[in-house]
Amino acid sequence: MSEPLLELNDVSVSFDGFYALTDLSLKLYKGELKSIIGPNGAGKTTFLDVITGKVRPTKGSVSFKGKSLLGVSEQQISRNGIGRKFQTPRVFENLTVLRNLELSASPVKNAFSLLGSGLPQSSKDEVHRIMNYVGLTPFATVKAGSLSHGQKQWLAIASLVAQAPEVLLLDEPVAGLTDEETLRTAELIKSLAGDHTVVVIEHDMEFIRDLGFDVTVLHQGQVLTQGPLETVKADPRVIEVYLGPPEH
Amino acid sequence: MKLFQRLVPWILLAIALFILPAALDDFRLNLFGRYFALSITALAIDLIWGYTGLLSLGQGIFFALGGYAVAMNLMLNTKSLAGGNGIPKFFENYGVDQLPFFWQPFWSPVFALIALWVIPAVVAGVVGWLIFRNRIKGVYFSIITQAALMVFFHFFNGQQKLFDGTNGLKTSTTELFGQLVGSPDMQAWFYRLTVVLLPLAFLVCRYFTSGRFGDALIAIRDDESRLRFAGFNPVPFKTIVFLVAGALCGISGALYTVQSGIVSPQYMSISFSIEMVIWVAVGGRGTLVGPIIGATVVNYLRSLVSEALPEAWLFVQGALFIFVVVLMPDGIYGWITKGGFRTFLAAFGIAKKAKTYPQLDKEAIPVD
Amino acid sequence: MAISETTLKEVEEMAIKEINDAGGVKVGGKSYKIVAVAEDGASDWPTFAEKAQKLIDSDKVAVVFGGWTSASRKAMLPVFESKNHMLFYPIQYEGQECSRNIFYTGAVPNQQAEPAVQWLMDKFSDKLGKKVYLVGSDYVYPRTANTIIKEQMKALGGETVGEDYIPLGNTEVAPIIAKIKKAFPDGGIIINTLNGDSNVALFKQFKASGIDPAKYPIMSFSIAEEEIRQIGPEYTNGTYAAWNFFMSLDTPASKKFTADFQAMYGADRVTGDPAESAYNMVYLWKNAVEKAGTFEDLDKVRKDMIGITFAAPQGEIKMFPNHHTSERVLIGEAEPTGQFKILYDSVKAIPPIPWNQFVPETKGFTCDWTQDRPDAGKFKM
Amino acid sequence: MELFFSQILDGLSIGSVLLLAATGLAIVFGLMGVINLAHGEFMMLGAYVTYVVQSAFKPMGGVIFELYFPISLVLAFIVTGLIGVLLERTLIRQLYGRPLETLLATWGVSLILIQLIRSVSTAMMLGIFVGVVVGVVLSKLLGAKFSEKPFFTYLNGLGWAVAIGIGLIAVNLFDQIRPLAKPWFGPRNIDVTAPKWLQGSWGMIGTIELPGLRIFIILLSALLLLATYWFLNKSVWGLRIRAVTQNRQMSNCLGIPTDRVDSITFGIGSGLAGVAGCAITLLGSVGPNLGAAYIVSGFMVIVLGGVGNLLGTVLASLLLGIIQSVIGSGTLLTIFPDMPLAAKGVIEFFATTSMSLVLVFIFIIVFLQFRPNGMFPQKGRSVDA
Repeated sequence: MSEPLLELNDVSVSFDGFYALTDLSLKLYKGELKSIIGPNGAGKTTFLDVITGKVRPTKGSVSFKGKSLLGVSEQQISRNGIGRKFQTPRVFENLTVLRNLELSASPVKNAFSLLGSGLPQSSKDEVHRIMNYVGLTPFATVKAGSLSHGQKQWLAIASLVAQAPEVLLLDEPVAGLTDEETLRTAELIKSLAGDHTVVVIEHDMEFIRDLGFDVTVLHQGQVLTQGPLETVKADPRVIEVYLGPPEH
Repeated sequence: MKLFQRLVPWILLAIALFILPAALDDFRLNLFGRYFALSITALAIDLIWGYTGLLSLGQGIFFALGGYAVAMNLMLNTKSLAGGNGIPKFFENYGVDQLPFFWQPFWSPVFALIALWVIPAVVAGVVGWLIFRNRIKGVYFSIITQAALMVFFHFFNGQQKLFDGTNGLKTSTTELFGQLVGSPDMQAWFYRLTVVLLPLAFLVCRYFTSGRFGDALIAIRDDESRLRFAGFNPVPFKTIVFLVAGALCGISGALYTVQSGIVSPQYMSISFSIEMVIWVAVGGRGTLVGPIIGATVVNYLRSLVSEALPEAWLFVQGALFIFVVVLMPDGIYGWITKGGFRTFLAAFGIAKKAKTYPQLDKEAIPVD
Repeated sequence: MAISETTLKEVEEMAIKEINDAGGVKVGGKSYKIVAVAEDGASDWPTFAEKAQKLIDSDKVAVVFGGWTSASRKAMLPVFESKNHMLFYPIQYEGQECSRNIFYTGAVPNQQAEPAVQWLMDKFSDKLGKKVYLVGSDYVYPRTANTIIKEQMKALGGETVGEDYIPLGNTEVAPIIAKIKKAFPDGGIIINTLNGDSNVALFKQFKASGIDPAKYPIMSFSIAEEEIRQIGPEYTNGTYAAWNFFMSLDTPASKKFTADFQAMYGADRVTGDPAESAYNMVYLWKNAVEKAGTFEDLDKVRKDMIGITFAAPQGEIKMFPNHHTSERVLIGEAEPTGQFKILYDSVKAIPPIPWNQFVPETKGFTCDWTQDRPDAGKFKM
Repeated sequence: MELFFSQILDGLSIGSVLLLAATGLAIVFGLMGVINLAHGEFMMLGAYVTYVVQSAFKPMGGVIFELYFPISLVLAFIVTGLIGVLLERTLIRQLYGRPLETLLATWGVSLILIQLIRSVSTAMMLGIFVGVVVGVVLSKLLGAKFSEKPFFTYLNGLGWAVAIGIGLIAVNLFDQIRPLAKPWFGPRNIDVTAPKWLQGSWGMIGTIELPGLRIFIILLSALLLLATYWFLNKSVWGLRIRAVTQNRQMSNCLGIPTDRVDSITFGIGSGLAGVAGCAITLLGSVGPNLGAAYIVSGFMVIVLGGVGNLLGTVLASLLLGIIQSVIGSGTLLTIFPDMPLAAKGVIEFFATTSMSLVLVFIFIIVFLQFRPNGMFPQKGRSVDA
C-alpha cells in the first residue's frame, strides 16, 4: 500500500500520571473504513482528541499526509481535512438547522471574509442536499436546540459531512438513537464511504456489524487486536477484556 | 409580531427626536441625552455578551478613554481655563509647568475626534487579543477584564500630574465653536447628535450580528470549541467584536462626558461597569432593541428613585439584578418578543395560547 | 468614604428649622420659609455635578449648600460657573481657588495648616528637628496642602523627608509605615491629610507598629470629633488636630450649638468643625439675602454677601471680598473621651488668604470680587 | 538583611489579609463554580457582628471585655455562615452551572446587603417581617385555591408584590415610632477597638518591631487555612463535598445529600468570609463599604493561584502581598542605590500605593499570558469538556 494518510507513532497521553494512551501506534490509509471499539476507559475518545489537536500527546508523533500535527491548532487540523463528531451531539443550539449547516459548509473560515461575502451557490446547494438526505429539511428554520436527541445526532453528522473533510471521525454516532434511527445512520455512514476515510467509535455491536468495517480493539490505551468483526469477537483476549478473566 | 419588531426601532427614534424635546425641560432632556449615550455602551455590551457570550466587566475602560479624549481636547482649546503657561490650570496644583507629551496631539480637534474611538478600539483589540489568544473565557474572562479595569482606574486615579487624578476633567465651562459646552444651546445639539449616533451604532451592531459573521458569534457563544473543530479560529472573531465594542463604548463615553460635564476615574469604577451589564440584561440580551430600552429604563428609574428616596436605589437595583437573572432571563424586550406577553394573557384566558413551534406540531418527522 | 457627610445635612436642616421657627427669611417686608431639597452625591464626583445641575435647573433653588472633599467641589464648580449660580462649601480646603460663584466657609491653609505647622515647629523642633513626613489621600486637597506645607517648611529652614499618598478608600498602609520608620527611626513629626476610611487604617496600624504619638507627633487636618468616634478614641489619643471649632470650646455660643444639635439628633451625637461651618453658611446666606432684599437676584445677593457677619459658635466670623470667611484657629490634642484639649487658640478670627503666599506660583496674588476687573478672581496685588 | 526581613514581614501581613479574604472565595468558586460577588459583603457582616459583640461586652469591662474578640470570631463565622446557607437555599441553588448568572445575582445581593446595613432599624426589620409573613400566607392561600390554574405564577407574583407593598407601608408606620426608627448602625463607619493585647507591639526581633495584630492575622490566616485543609481532606463532610464537586449525579446516587452538601459548602465559604471580616476590623475601617476593597483582590488571588487549589491560593496571596509591599515602599531603591537613572525613574513612578496596585494587576495579566490557568491549573479531561 501507499503512504498512510494518518499515522500515530508511539503516542502516549498521561493525565497526572494516569495513562490514557500508552505507546499507541496506528495507521489509517486513504479510503479506509474503520470501527474502533473497546471498554470504557480504553482511550477511544483520547485517541480522537490527539488526532484533532484537543490533547497534546505526552510523547510520540501524529502526522497527517506526512506532516506532523503536533502543536497544530484544532481549527487548522480541521481545515486540513480532519472532521470530528463528538460523543454527545454538539450543535449550535441557538442557530437554526440551516445556519448550522451553512456555517460548517462555509469554504472560507476567515473572520473578515465572513463579514463581506455570502455563501457561494454551490455550497448552498450542497447544504440543501445534505439536509434533505438526513431528513432535516422540514426543520430548516427551527433552532437546533429544540431538536430531539436523534435529530441532533443527525445534524451533527450532517454538519460534519458539510465540512467536506477527507477523514471523518465519528464518536458514538448512534448513542441514544432508536433501532430505526441507528439503521438509517449506518446507511448514511456507508454512503459516505468510498471517497472518505471514516473512523467510527461505537459500543453498539449491531451497528458495527451493519457497518461492516474492519474493527480495531483498544484496551488500556493500546491496540489489542485488529481485523474483521467476527475474527475479533472470537479472540480470547477481547472476550477477557469485555467479560473479565475466565473463571476456573 | 414581526411587524412590531420591525417598527419598534422607528417608533423609538421618532419619540427621541420629536416627542421628548417638546415634552421635557432642558435638564430632563439632557438626562435623556445621557441615557441614549449610555445606550450605545449597552449595545456594545450586547454585541460581546448577548451575542458572543463574553461577559466583560471592564467596558468602563473604553467608556472613560473616550470621555478623556474629548475632555482633553476641550480643555486645551479653552482660553479661560488655561493657566500661566497656556496649559490647563489644574496642572499648577501639582507644580507641572509643561504639558505632558501625550496631551500634545489633543490640541487638534480632528485628532481628538478620531482618538475618542480609535484609542479605545486599539486598547480593546490588544487586551482582547492577549486574553482570547490564551483561550481564557467564561468567568475568567470576566475577572480579568475586571482586573484590567482596576489597572486603568488606579492609573488614572493615581496620576494627579497627568490627568488631575480622582478629580477628573470637567467640560461644562470649556468652549466649542465659541460657545460654552455647558450652555443649553450646546446641550441641545449634543442631544441631537446622540440621537443620530445611537441608530448608527444600532446599524453597526446589526451589521456585525446579522449574516454569517453573526452566526459565527452565536456559535462561539453556544459552543466555542466545537466551532474550532469546524475549522474556524474564534480568536479573530472575538477580537474583532471586542474591538468594535470598545470603539462604541468610547463614542458613548465621549457623548456622555460632554453632556454630564465631567469625566473622572469613577467611570472606571467596578460598580459602574457591572451596572452596564444589567442594562443589557433588563432590556433583553441577544436582541438589539433590548439594550437601548434597558439602558434608558434603568437609568431613568435610577434618576427617579434616587431623587425621591436616595436610600432606596441600592435596594431597587439589587432586586433588579436578582429578578432579571432568576425570573426574566430574556429581559423586557426578549420577554415580549418571545411571546411572554401572550402567554401571560393566555394564562388568564384572554388570548389563545401561542404555538411554540408550529413545525413540530405537524409531527413531520420523516421516517421511511 | 461616607464618614460624616450626613452630619452636615443634619446640621443644615437644624439651621433651616431654627430660621423657619423664628419666622423665616425676611425679604422686602415679607417672610419666606426655607424649603430644603436634599440630594445625595453618593461620594461620586460625576453624581455631584449631575445633582447640582438638577437642583439648579429642575428645582430652581435659590442657593446650594454642600460638597464634601475638594474633588466634589471641583466637579460642581463648572456647573455653578456655567449657570452663574451660587454654592456654599463648608469644608476646610487647600485654597488656590477663588470662584465668583462659590462662598467658602471652611478654613484655607493660612487658617489651619500654616498655623499648625508653625506650632509643631515651635513645640517639637528642639527635640525632633525641623523635619516632617507627609501622608495624604490621593486627591487635590492633600496634594495641594502638602505643596504649601513643603514651601512653608522651606521658608522655616526645615525639611520634608517624605510624602505619600493613598488612593481614597484604600486601607492598606503597611508600606507607608515602613517608609516612615525608615525616614524616622527614632521618632519624628507626621502631618496627616488623609480623608475618610484610610484614616482608620492608619491610626489602627500606627498603634500596632509602635508609632506612638509620644515619639511621633501626628497632626491631622481632617480628623474631627465625629471621625474620632468612628476610628476609636483609643487610637487617636494623644494626636493633634487643627480646626476652627472644637466641641470642647468653652464659650456659651459653642455650648448652645452643641446642646441644640444634641436635642435634635440625640445626646450621643457630637459636633465639630465641619458641622459648625455648615451651620454658619446657612446663616450667612440668610443675613445676606435679608440685606439684599432679594433671594432671586443672585448678583445682588453675591454683592451684599461681602462684609456680612455672623455670631458663629466659634465667635464672630465675617465674609471677605474673596468669598472666604475669617476663622478662629484652634489646635487640640485628642483625649480618651474623644474630645480635644485645646492647646492653642488664636482667639480672634484670622482673615482668609486663598492664594497661598508660600507657593511661588501664587505668591503676591489676591482675589477681590468687589473689584470691577475681569481677573478679579486672581490678580497681582 | 534586616530590611529583607521587615519587607518579608510586611509582605506576609498584606498577603495574609488577602489570603483571609480569598480562602472562602476559593472554596465557593473552586468547589461550587459560584462567583460570589457578595463575598466582600459577607466580610462586612462579619465585621458588624464583631461590633455588636464588642458593644455587648463593653459594659462588663475589664478582663471579660478583653475576651470579646475570640468570641466574635466564632460568632462571625456562625452568623455569616447561616446567612450564607440561607442565600444558597433561596437564590444560589437556582443558578448552578451558570457562573455568569451567579456573578450578576450575587452582585445584586451585595448591593442589598450594603444598603441594608446602612438603613436597617427595628422598624425596618418589623416591616420586612410583616411583608414576609403576608407574602407566605398569601402564597399559601392562593396556592390552595389556584395552584392548578395556568395563571397561578402571575397571581403568586402579584401576591408577593402586594406583600412587599404592605411591608413598605408597615415600615413607614413603624418609622413613626421614634425609638423603632433609629438605625442600628447608620451609614457612618463604626468603631471597633481591638482588645488591649492586640493593640501594641509584641516585642522586637533585632530592630524589627512585631506589630501584635499583624502577627495575629498571619497566625489566624494560617490556622484557618489548616482547618480548611483538614476539613476538606480528612472529615466526612469534606469527603462528601469533594465527591459532589467531582461528580454530582454519581454522588447523588451514592446517597450523598447533595442539597445539604451545597448548603454546607456555601455556608463554610461565607463563614470564612465572616471570620476574615472580623479580623479586618483590627486593621481598618468598619463601614458598609468595607467589602468592596477586598473582593477584586480576592478573585485575583484565585485566578493567579489556579482555581480549586489551596496551595495556589496561599502562594498567590503571599506573592501579591510581597510585590505590593516591596514596590509600594520603594525598597528596591534602597537596595540598589546605584541603578541607572531611567530605571530609577520607573521605580519611583511605581513606588506609591496606587501605582503598586497597578503593577500587581499588570503582573497578573502578564503572568496569565504564560500560564492561563494560574500557578496550579486543574488537570485532567474535565477541564474543557
